[in-house]
Amino acid sequence: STHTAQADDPFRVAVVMPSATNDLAFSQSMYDALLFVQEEMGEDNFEFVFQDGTFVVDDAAVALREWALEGYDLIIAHGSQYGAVVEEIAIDFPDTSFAWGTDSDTFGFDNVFAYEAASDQGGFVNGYLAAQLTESGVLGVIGPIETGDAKLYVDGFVAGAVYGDEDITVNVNYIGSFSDVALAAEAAETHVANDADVLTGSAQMVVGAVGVAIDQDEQVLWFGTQANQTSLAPELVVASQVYHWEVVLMDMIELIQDGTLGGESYSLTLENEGLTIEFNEEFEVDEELLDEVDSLIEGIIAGDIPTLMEEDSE
Amino acid sequence: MSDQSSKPVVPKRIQAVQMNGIVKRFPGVLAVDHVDFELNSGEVHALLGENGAGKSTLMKILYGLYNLDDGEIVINGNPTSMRSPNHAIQAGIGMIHQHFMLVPSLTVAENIALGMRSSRGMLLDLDVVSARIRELSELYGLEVQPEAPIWQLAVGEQQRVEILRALYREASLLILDEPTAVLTPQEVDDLFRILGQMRDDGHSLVFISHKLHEVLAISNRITVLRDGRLVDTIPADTATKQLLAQMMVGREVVMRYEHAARESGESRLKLDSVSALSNRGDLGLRQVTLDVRAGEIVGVAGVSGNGQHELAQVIAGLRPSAEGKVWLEGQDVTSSSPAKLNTLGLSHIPEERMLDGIVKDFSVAENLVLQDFARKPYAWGMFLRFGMIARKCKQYIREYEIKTPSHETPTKSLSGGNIQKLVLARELSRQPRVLIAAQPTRGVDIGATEYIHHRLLEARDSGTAILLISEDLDEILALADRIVVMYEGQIVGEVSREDADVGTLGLMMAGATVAKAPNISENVIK
Amino acid sequence: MLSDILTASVIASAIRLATPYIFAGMGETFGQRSGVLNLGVDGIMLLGAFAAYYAVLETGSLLFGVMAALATGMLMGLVMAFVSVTLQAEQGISGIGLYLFGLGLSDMLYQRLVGTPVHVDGFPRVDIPVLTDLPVLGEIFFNHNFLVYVAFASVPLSAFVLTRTTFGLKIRAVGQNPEAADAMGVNVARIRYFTVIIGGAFSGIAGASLSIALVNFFQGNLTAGKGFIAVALVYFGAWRPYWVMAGTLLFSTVDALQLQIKTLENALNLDIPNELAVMAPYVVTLVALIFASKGVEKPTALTKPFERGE
Amino acid sequence: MLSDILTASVIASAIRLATPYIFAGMGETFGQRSGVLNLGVDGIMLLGAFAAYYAVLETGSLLFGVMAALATGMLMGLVMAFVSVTLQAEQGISGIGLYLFGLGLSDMLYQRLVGTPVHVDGFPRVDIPVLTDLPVLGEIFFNHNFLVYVAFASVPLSAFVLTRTTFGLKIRAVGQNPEAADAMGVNVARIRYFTVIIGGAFSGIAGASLSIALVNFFQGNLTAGKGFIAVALVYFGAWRPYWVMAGTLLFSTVDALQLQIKTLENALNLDIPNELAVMAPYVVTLVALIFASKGVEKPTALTKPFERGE
Ligand SMILES: Nc1ncnc2c1ncn2[C@@H]1O[C@H](COP(=O)(O)OP(=O)(O)OP(=O)(O)O)[C@@H](O)[C@H]1O
Ligand SMILES: Nc1ncnc2c1ncn2[C@@H]1O[C@H](COP(=O)(O)OP(=O)(O)OP(=O)(O)O)[C@@H](O)[C@H]1O
Ligand SMILES: [Mg+2]
Ligand SMILES: [Mg+2]
Repeated sequence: STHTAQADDPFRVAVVMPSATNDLAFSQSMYDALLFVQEEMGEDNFEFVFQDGTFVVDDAAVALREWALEGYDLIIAHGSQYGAVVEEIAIDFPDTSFAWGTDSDTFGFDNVFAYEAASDQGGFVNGYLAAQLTESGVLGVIGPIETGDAKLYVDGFVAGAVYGDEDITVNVNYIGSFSDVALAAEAAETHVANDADVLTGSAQMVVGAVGVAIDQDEQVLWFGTQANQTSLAPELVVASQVYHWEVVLMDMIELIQDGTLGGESYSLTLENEGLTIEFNEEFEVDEELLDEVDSLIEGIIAGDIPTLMEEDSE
Repeated sequence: MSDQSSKPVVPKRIQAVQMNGIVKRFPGVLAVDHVDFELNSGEVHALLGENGAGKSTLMKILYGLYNLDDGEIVINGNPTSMRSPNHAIQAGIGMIHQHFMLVPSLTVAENIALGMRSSRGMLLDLDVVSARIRELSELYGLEVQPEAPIWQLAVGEQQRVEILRALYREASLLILDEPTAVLTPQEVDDLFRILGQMRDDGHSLVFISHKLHEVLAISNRITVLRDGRLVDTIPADTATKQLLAQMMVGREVVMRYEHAARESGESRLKLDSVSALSNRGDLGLRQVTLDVRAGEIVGVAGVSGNGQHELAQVIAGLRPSAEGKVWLEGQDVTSSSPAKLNTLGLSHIPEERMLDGIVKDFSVAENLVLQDFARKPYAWGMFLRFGMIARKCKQYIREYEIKTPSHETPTKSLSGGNIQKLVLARELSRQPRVLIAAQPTRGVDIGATEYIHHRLLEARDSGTAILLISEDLDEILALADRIVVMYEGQIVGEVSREDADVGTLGLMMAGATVAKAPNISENVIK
Repeated sequence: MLSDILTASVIASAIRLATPYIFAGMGETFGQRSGVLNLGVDGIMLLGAFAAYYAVLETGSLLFGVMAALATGMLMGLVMAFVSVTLQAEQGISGIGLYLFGLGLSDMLYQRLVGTPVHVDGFPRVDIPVLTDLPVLGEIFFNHNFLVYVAFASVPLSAFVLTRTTFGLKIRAVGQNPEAADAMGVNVARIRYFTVIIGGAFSGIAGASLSIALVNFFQGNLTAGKGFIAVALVYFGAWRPYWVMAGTLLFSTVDALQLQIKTLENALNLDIPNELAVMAPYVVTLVALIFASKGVEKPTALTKPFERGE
Repeated sequence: MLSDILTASVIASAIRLATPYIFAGMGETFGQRSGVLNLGVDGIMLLGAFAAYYAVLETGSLLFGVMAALATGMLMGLVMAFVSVTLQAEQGISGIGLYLFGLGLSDMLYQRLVGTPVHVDGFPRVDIPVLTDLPVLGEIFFNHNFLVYVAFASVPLSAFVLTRTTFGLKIRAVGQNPEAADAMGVNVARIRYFTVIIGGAFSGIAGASLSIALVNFFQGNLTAGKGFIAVALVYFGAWRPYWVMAGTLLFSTVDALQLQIKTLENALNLDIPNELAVMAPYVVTLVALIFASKGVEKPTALTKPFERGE
């Protein structure tokens, strides 16, 4: 197989992802983006293969190397845990373009793209909204492990909540696992027992927490991130921060087709519309509040409102 | 002893059993070859034969543990198939195995209730079972605590549980596979009394043993097997030890040995007031002082459980001594490791040879060098020399007449007697300075026994100092130059070969005064 | 300070978290007591969890959900029994095979038949007239879903069956000395089939207690290895139902405490170093280990296939 | 069609994937052959992986990395030996305790000392003058990092030690009948300490083969249960080094193939149902199971503590 893409060959992308493509979270956000791009470019011009559920890094390493040997045009390692692997393999295949995230480090290679999500921005908006909607004044957050975009989201959420109400209590709980649904459920129970009436969380194990929120007698609200989580709990979800990796993908594809294989580092932001806040249409929110959110987003885009608190950025 | 007022306990379910033309094959072995066997109610029928003759196999077929390849079993005139122990139990057959079939963690009552229908349906009725056990144990004089867990019981007690279980199940035919091999003489007396009572009640009994005097004492008829084939069935009152031995082995067996008096040499093994704890935590061995010289066999007589086991273990380095000193050729070896004792020239034929003597899954060759594989000529540095090991082993197999297909055969597929020979070959071929031989012929047929005795005498004649521990007084009398008697952990007396007679030894073994000396050496019921 | 942390809600939480372990642990206790180590518990839990979830999703009936989990569990138990008892395969290996099978199949079925997470209405919290309203005890003990009660009720039931019934006696005998049990007319293979199938049913319901009671969702590897921990807890509890339950509660209390500590850390400005929370379960495990595991009556025939001479 | 799938690169992949299993499996073989089941392998691997990673991160020296992994592994082996041989704790429980300990400690140390993933320069691929350039064989066999070669070299070495040396004979005797071995003058406890510590060293290096050779970074639970699979593979290979290796390669080939099949499926429009790919490892496991596990010579004293005079 040859590396040089003929004009009439389709653009071929291969992706490895840590969880299922329909997890309503991190992996789905990439999968949806790939489908979007395929729609956009047409099936004849864009092909992709993927391997999902690859949380084990060395399984991913094998897949990445295989794909590199097969001459894919762009190989994406969708997960911050894959960085070291990408760094190692990218050296061996200087003519292949790699992309990985979420991170900003291209290792100084000109065949590696990096992408991340400024998930603190959407987190900030969600946190602000949560502070307005809570009646108990207590919010609960369920995180997996304190790294990557999950940490950014959680930190942004806390900052936004405090920005909305200085006296608010935000209880944060990292359960130490991306997969333990039952523990996530129990963390939600713990939050509720400590009076939280608004919950949020990041990563694929949060379905457990959503389930608990649904089962409460008193209404408990939910804020989503990474993908639109409205379908999980149509009654409780207020809004979700949604990742639109297609913004990044389209740009990378263009660069690659023009001969630039990497070196660029991307970030999804509210500004470039890689991040959007999608409201649940079933859930009634005051017009007034929606206006506040709009101006909040403008402020964030303009850089007037910092989305991380001082101590967090240390 | 039996209480006449108790209700009769034996349903006469089995009047007669015939096993006709029984054949059983195992891979590579024709274990039972067209054997006919017959048993009537109210008789004790002994089964005799060398190790591996097929005794246990024949009886396991009757008990439904093995399916027969050919032949038929006829009970009370009806051909009956015994496809599992359940069928046998239903038919009224009980069996006490060579290795007891008890669950150690369960109590006596639980073991007896196991597999029985409960009077309360699905729920256990242990109180009912216990009450019945007490009744039965009174009736037969079988003392047993229904609530005691099996693992706490001594072997003799465990056997009583097995017998009680058969009685409980109202078995009218009871098979006993080498029931006396592990019993003390008193326990054997007890057992024979119970068996006699059972026979008188109309039970049929099959009795397997290697001890001819026992067989002669208890049975009505005797069947002898050799190499899986029936030799003959004869009435007990026409049989003699000599005749039986000849039928079993197929040749004449001489149980008399050349025992040339011999000057004993220097002191090899010395014990000075040695005491040691038993497993129970009491002093199983108390203040034993002993001296074994080059070229002599010192026999240790005594009823089992009187410290012989501890004595052997302390000397072999397998049990720490609580006080006193052990000397090997003048060197203090008190509480030395078995490894060190090995290098100093001590050999040990352990009592529980399947447990302590061999590694069952190892080949014959590996077991033959188990002690010396790390030394010349079997090893070269840390590397094993397989050629040399094979050569040596073939030599031992030949010399000691170990029946095995090859030196690479897994040891577990050898018969008990041959495993014993293997251990003997290993220990004697090292030309040990001192040999501890504990029950060297227990469970071994008479042919092999004769052979082992010759070997021990040979070793003695070549200068080895031998401590022979045995419960078999005949064995001690045949081999030992001097005899010490143990009772309750102590040495209570010593006699020389010339002065020894069964009567005095028996008295000393009982630790009793002359006046109330019981007759220990003859396990005879009238 | 401890009372700040060890609140009623923590204990309630521990009880909920213990539920799947208790179900799986009781089932595994039966199997191991009879001499069969089933390492496939986690795989059976996953299939049971999916079966229950899917049944409830399709029919809306919790009864069907429970029945689906039981049936699936028993079927998997039958497979394990066949492989380990009849084929006499090495139990460690067959268990792992079963686990991988359950892991793969449950995920595949989920992807095929459902795809994206949908919430089901699982077992609701039961309100027990007077008891639920009791001040503290109400929250701790009488505010759970139905399966939580079933799980805890299964403990004395299991203990009773094992110690007081003829079936239990046979199980223990078969696990300790199958030769002896066989010689006494006990059908060793049949008893082991029973216990392993019972174990499967328990594992299936353990899965259901996650998917249609605790989280009311399904996703691939929902159990996250809980089945393996249940097996460890059976060792830990030395094959005795009450001890297994005690060990499980110890374990789940530490988990619940950790959640509580992490939650309250910044809120109450508690001064608990995070390491303490992280290390707590291991320290507890090790200490309990030293106290618990010596002198235990292990089923001596565990993992040993039984075959009569011929 | 098979040749489309079973390409040189798949085989090379399988060899790389097999590396940690082979290390851990050889170590576990030593322990089990002597009668000690160490279920803590995965925990030791994690600590070894972290130690190696951290040493390389701090010093830049691969030698220090390997030494750190070995030392950590041996230390953990010593702990396991102490608990299971000297304290005679139930091996199943102590192993799980060790696993949880290693899992928690490695993650905590990583969070404390490193925090976010940093790449280290691990073992590079070795270029062997002529061999690496061989057409197909070069890619398959002579294009790996140093530790891959060490792992495969350890197989004949382990087999040799177990069958041809006096130490090996002692190990086997101790695993089969510790009473007899003791009576024959073998120091049972010492042999078991040796094997468990050797096993620890192997597990440590197994972890290092992940963190400083295969992926070159660390994260919590990096091993993802590989240690447990290694234990299963030891059973699978019936305690014989070559068989363990063969089982491992079978397993890792299926893994590598699965990656390949999924990729080819959409790329080449091959008509392989996804289910086939998903189920392949289980089918292989089950089939191999039926062939491999009957009539195996298991160390009969496995999991049994030994105490003289009982
Ligand atoms: N389960 C078995 N599998 C294979 N061979 C067996 C089995 N049981 C017995 N054998 C073989 O059958 C033959 C007869 O054995 P059996 O146990 O009946 O002898 P025995 O007369 O009871 O001897 P002993 O006096 O030593 O108890 C022997 O060669 C033995 O090796
Ligand atoms: N492991 C043990 N723990 C506690 N008590 C034991 C243990 N083993 C044996 N015993 C006690 O010791 C007594 C004797 O047991 P043992 O079987 O050693 O008898 P023995 O008289 O030495 O028999 P033998 O003649 O076979 O040597 C038993 O009745 C039991 O109460
Ligand atoms: Mg016999
Ligand atoms: Mg004794």
